Amino acid sequence: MMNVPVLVFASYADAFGARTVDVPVPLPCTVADVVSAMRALPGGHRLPGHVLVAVNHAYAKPGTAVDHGDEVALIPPVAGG
Amino acid sequence: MMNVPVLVFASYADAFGARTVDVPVPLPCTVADVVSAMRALPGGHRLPGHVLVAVNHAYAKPGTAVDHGDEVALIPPVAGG
Amino acid sequence: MTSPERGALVEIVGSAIDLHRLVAHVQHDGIGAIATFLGTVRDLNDGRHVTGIDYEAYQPMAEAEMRAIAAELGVQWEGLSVAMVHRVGTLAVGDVSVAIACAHARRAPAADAMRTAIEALKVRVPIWKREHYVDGEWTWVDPTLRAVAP
Amino acid sequence: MTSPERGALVEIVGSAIDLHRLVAHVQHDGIGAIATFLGTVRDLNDGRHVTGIDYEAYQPMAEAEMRAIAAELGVQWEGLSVAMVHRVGTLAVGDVSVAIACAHARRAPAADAMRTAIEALKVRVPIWKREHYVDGEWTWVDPTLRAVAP
Repeated sequence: MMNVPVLVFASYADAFGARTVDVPVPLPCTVADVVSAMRALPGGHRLPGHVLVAVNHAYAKPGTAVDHGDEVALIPPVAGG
Repeated sequence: MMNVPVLVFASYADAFGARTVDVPVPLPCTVADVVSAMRALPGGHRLPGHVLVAVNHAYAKPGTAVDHGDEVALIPPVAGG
Repeated sequence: MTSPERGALVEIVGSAIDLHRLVAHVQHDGIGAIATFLGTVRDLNDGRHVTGIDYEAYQPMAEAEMRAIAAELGVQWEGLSVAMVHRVGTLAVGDVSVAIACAHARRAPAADAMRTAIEALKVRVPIWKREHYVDGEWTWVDPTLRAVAP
Repeated sequence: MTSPERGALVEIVGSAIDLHRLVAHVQHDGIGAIATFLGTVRDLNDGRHVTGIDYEAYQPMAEAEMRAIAAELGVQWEGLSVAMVHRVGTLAVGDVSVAIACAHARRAPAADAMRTAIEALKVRVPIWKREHYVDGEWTWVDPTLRAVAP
């Protein structure tokens, strides 16, 4: 298992009490694996049923691969403008 | 017959060679009477078949009355913006 | 911040238009969106190279028509704030000829009203323009003779 | 005047947005219309009295998404110039949170692109806002939970 640092924002940052969460996952893995692992962490129960994830600054799918050096972020419902 | 001063703009001012044209009409008369009289004046042949007229800063119909003190203007096709 | 009840800013002006003045006029604490439109003199029109445009207005009627447009927009979109300013005189390529600002609590009315305002201005407000071309020729532009997309 | 080929101006900023800078960026001699949008913090949202908003962005991705939106607009409307700037940090009622400017030879593409840009920004760009209310409460705004007209 590796600890992948995952960026969290807004209400998700409040849920985890941090801006970055170290998530234990085997690498390489998928976006879905990262989200599943995060649900098991303290505060993870506050994530909604569907969570958007970005890998390297682009929206990713559940099956998108995550490996060493990728920048992973959870994207709460956006509200710009 | 009275001389009614009629304001002309843009291409119509070029047609009459003036910004104001004194138009001989009996008063009261109608907008249509004013336009007919203007067609007979020097330059009046350059007016198009349909001419928009404003009376007191509002678009008028051919039957709109024109009397002493009314501000009459011919409105060429507008091109603001 | 100003009150939402203030009237429209409507003017024919003889010098450069300051967009900030229009934005400041329509802005107040109750609005969430401001849509603006700037018309500028472009270097090419109907395939001819333009060097400048003379704008002429029948000022009292032009301002009356713009006030009427603003009033109609305010009926269609309640709570709308409007500013419309048109410049006259000799303009060079790149100069702003007209500026419109529409503000509303929500963005859709602000944007729709802005678009409606410029379309109405172009068909109703007594303003004319004489385009000058690089070859020395000029013409009074007559939009009724053209079939060019807006 | 600048060249029409310059790229889009896309930025997340931490201080007041200068609309003139966006307008200057998109303006060049070939354009005849500039449509702009300003989003401002309003004093009432969903019936609650707002005292201010904290905006937060995932900056590199937000700028990447705005660049992607600008590129897509440029494909849809050839010759379009685009500027999009969003502010982050603590904003008061009346402050401008986002500014967009779209310039084109003709007014319809400029206006349509502006409208498309703000709609795309609101659904794609990773920016969040925490509204503060007069009663001292606050909430992260989640547009997916609401059915309010734009």
